[in-house]
Amino acid sequence: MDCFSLTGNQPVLRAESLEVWRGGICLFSGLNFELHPGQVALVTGANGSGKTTLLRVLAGLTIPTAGAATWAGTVIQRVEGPDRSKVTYQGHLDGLKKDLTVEENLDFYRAFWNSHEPMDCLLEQLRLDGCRDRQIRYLSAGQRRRVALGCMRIKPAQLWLLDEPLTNLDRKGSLLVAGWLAQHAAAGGLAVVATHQREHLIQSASIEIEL
Amino acid sequence: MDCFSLTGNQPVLRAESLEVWRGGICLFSGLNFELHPGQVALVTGANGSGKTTLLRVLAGLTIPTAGAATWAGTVIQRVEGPDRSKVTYQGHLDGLKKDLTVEENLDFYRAFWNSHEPMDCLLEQLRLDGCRDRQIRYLSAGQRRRVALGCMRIKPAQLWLLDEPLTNLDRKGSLLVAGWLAQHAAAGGLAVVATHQREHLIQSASIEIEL
Amino acid sequence: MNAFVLILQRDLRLAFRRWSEIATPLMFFIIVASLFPLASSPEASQLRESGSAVLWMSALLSSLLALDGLFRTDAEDGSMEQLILSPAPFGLIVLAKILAHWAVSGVPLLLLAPFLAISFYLPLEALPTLIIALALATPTLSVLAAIGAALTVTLRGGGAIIGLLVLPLTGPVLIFGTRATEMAINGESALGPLYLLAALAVFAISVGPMAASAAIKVAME
Amino acid sequence: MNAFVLILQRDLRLAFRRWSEIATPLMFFIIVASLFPLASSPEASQLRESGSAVLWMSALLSSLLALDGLFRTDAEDGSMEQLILSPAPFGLIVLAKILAHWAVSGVPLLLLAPFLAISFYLPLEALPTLIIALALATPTLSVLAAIGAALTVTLRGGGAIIGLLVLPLTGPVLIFGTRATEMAINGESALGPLYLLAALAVFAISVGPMAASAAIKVAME
Amino acid sequence: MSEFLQMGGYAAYVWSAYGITLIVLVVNIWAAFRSHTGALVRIHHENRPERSGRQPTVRQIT
Amino acid sequence: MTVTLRVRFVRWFHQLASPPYVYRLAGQLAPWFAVTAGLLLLTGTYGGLVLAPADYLQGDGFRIIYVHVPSAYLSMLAYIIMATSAVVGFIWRIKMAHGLAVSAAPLGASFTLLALVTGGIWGKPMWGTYWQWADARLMSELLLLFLFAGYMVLRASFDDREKADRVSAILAAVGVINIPIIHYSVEWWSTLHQGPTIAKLDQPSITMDMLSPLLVMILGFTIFFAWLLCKRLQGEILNREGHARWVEKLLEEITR
Ligand code: HEM
Ligand SMILES: Nc1ncnc2c1ncn2[C@@H]1O[C@H](COP(=O)(O)OP(=O)(O)OP(=O)(O)O)[C@@H](O)[C@H]1O
Ligand SMILES: Nc1ncnc2c1ncn2[C@@H]1O[C@H](COP(=O)(O)OP(=O)(O)OP(=O)(O)O)[C@@H](O)[C@H]1O
Ligand SMILES: [Mg+2]
Ligand SMILES: [Mg+2]
Repeated sequence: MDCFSLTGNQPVLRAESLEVWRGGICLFSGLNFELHPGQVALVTGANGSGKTTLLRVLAGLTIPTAGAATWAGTVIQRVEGPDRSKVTYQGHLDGLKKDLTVEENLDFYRAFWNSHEPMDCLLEQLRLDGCRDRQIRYLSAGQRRRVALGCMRIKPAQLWLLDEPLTNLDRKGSLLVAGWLAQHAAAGGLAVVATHQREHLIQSASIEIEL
Repeated sequence: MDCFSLTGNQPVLRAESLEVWRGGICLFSGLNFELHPGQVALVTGANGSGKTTLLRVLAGLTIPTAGAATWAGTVIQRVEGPDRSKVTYQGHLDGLKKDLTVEENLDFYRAFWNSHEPMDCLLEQLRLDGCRDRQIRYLSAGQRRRVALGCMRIKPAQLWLLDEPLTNLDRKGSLLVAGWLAQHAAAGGLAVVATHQREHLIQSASIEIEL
Repeated sequence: MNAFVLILQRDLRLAFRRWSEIATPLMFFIIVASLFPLASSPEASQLRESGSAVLWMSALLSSLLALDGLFRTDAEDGSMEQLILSPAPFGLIVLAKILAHWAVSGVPLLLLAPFLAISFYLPLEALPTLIIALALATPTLSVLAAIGAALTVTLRGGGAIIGLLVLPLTGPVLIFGTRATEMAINGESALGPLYLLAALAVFAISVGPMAASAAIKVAME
Repeated sequence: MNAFVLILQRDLRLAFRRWSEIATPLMFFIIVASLFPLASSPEASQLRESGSAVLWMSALLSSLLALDGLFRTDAEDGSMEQLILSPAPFGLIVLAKILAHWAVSGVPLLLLAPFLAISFYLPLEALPTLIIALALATPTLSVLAAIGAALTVTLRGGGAIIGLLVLPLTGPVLIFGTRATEMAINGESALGPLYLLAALAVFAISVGPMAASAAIKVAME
Repeated sequence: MSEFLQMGGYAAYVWSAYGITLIVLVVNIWAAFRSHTGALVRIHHENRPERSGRQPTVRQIT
Repeated sequence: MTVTLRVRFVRWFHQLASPPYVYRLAGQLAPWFAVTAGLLLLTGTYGGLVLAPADYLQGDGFRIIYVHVPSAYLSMLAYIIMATSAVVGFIWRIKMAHGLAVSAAPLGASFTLLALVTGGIWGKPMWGTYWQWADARLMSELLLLFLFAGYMVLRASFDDREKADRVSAILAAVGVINIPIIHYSVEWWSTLHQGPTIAKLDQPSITMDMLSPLLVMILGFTIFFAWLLCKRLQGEILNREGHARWVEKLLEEITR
């Protein structure tokens, strides 16, 4: 992992009295937190408490009802140009093309994010070497999730927004993701991770946001 | 839970040297097991080891390359008529109509399975009372899974085939499913459950099949 | 039987939940049929000549168009597996789905056809034959389209490939249908082709759902 | 620019991966255009009269048909979010997707049109005009269809609704296109309608992708 | 001979029909042989898949 | 007697489902078919072009009949063979039957194309046009071409061969409805196309010296078709069997 060029200790991701309403119900309000480089935030809460919604707000995909999320001082939706490639978002859906092979999917995102990370090592980590030339539609649920995580990992972003990354993963997969998070944090990265498997990720986390 | 009309201790679900090949690779071969009334089998294994495939074979949705799965002596694919309603299958997909409300989806399956279970209590258990009239497309991932489990639960089947039922569920949801399984086994039911969260379900299980 | 009614009910409800889905094939039908005179020269004699052809073509297209999702949505959200695993015969369930589709695409088309026929200056005496022919042909078209949809249920872009598979099968229906219309326009009795249309319909309805259900089961395997 | 090329490349590869998808709109075009004469009376003079109308109608339909999945597949598998979050301007990405679609649906149609025109007994002198008119019209049709697809990206049954939203917009294209063909058939110079078609194309390509990308962003929110 | 070739004025039609028939037959022969030898060559170059029948374990939990 | 016959039949039926047997059988039959087809086609062509007298109405133009009718008839036969064997394969799960269906498809498509082209060429001098849209026989023959194409496209869109076999078998079976329509369309509607000519042998509408080359050509085309069907079937069997032991052995023999 290379270190990100960042100015020391200043907060980089900040939520200022965020509030989101959905269908006449307030999911959360007055949510404030700051995330500094090297910190991982865990978002927990019951089903339907608004974890996914929060992550989408932080990614700039959803506009909050009130308050704002800022990235290095800029309101997230207004982040434009190369700064956008500093954020990566992995939702419940995997963003893979079912008709392309594992390698083609990864290649596409690698070129799309302008990344130069070597792929072989990544595929080995994900234990996908055997499926390299298999189309996504023939993969098992967990294998798909692994490919999606690979696409996420290949983007050289400083802020990771991960929505239940451990879904469908086996034990080794969960350990891999926990390891990645620790590594990312150590290199000065930030992450906001929504999960129901708190026990697997709490070691790498420094903030917990309970919705 | 009512007891199922079954003759004592004889094995009801039996796999005889099952073998499945996919794309030139043997997923598993020589798989033998018997499941008696009141027993729950846990299927574990790494991603892509064939858990989903095994469950589909047991449901009669996939034809094994060799060997056979039998239900009370009949090869599963040949089970016809009312006997089919003795088996329920819940896969990675939820089988819900996104444009119908929670209640409409449940109502449909209730009528479809000829079930007379009361629904209010079920909705309360699943903590879905608030979402009753909300369309599935507006639900969170975990809420959808709860509705799907409700549809599964409403079918008065003796054999449950569940593929990673705990996906996207919060802690209370996992406890609920574990409780259901114990209850089902106590009433003489059978279940085969594929999961990566072994620790949540191992209490209710009596056989573990590791692929 | 219970399953039949339930599926019919559910599919109709889903269709009405998005009313646009019912309105669209109709609008399509109307727009095609009214754009056509715009695109060709507008003389009455000419219009009458191509009128029945346009009517049949757009009936065919609009009944094919809406069909892409008939089984695909069920397959993609996992309901199809539940339907396959039901104790009711799967062919019956498929028949219910086809019937629901016909009710929202075929029936309104039958109701609209006379107005279009008149606007194309078809003779009034030909109307009853035209409507009977359409009433006999649209169920067959729906069944054929359903077979196409079933064959391609797990294929990406199946929507497009359906056309290739189904259009050749619809050839006979179109041949007999237009023949009947033509004979009626010329004032002859069109009983011959109408009988053939009826025979095709009976054959399609009795065999089609079985073929479609077998195709779905294999494709979902 | 990089993103533009990548998306173009990926979409083309996806289309070629299932070569049937490229073949199908074409087959559709051929089948419609050859079934039509079957359904109408067979005299050559007649065929020439409605020939250009049929050509245009089936060009329109086949370019609309393939478009249902243009954005929907991306939206449903989660790639759309990744594309929205990319540093490249989203309008550019949408333009690349439209271009890829046109390359696999519009271009082969242009190549086939002359043969069909000949089989409908259109005069040879009219061919160049016909092809230029189609070349100018199909990109506009693709852009229009893309706007429709964008508006309905998260709605179910969008495939059918696209026709509803977009068909009226295609009116001008069809009018100018058939006018140009007719003038060419009559031996007149068709420059007027061709200029208008070109203007429509320029307008559609410059404004369309922006409109479509805005619609997608709102729909995905 | 030239009378034979002229086919009573129908030369263009008759000879083109027979010519096209010949072409179709020859192409068919070529394609059929290629499909056979092609399969042989493909199999020859492929390496044989190894049969790795993993034996699942079934454990009773007490 | 009947028992031994039945036993023999059952054994034969089982052998027919066994790939190595079929492969060998096809390999043994092919050369015989090739030689017979060649001889028949040569004599038929000579008979048709030279021996047969010119038609009193159509002159020498009628000689196209010797390629048109055999290819038209073969297009239908090929479809029937394809559909039947696909259905047999579907019901009894016989791989070889599916292989036969797959092999028949491209051959059938090419003969359909040939029937269309030769018919069109013949139509120009006879009807004054290459193609007549509204003629039901011409139209249904064109649809037959599309059916063959649809069958092949559908197969190509599946990656799993067995799934492709079973799904495309359903399409092939449904498409059979087109065959009687091709055949009877000329009787149902008086159209441009010729009515039945050969079938009415009792009141010959065609003289014997015209008819016999036609029969020879029809037989020749059929055996030609059988020959190529054997070759294609062999290829298809290899595609399906992959690295079965007997294929490996065969490869060793060939490479040695
Ligand atoms: C594109 C044009 C044509 C097509 C697609 C076509 C198609 C066919 C087909 C499919 C058959 C076989 C019917 C059956 O066995 O049931 C056939 C038979 C035949 N065709 Fe054509 N045909 C065409 C043009 C012509 C022309 C121009 C002639 C002669 C003037 C002709 C003469 C015949 C004859 C004599 C038979 C044998 C009929 C019988 O004995 O049943 N065809 N044609
Ligand atoms: N249009 C709407 N009308 C009513 N409620 C809505 C609407 N859209 C979303 N909601 C509600 O908003 C909440 C969305 O929550 P979100 O998807 O963020 O949950 P989550 O914390 O990610 O849950 P999970 O753990 O299940 O993924 C859900 O409770 C959902 O029912
Ligand atoms: N056509 C194919 N070609 C090659 N491999 C295939 C094909 N179809 C399926 N597979 C492989 O078969 C396996 C299917 O496994 P299955 O979906 O049963 O796994 P699983 O145990 O449920 O995994 P998970 O825990 O990820 O859900 C995967 O390894 C997949 O890659
Ligand atoms: Mg969520
Ligand atoms: Mg699985």
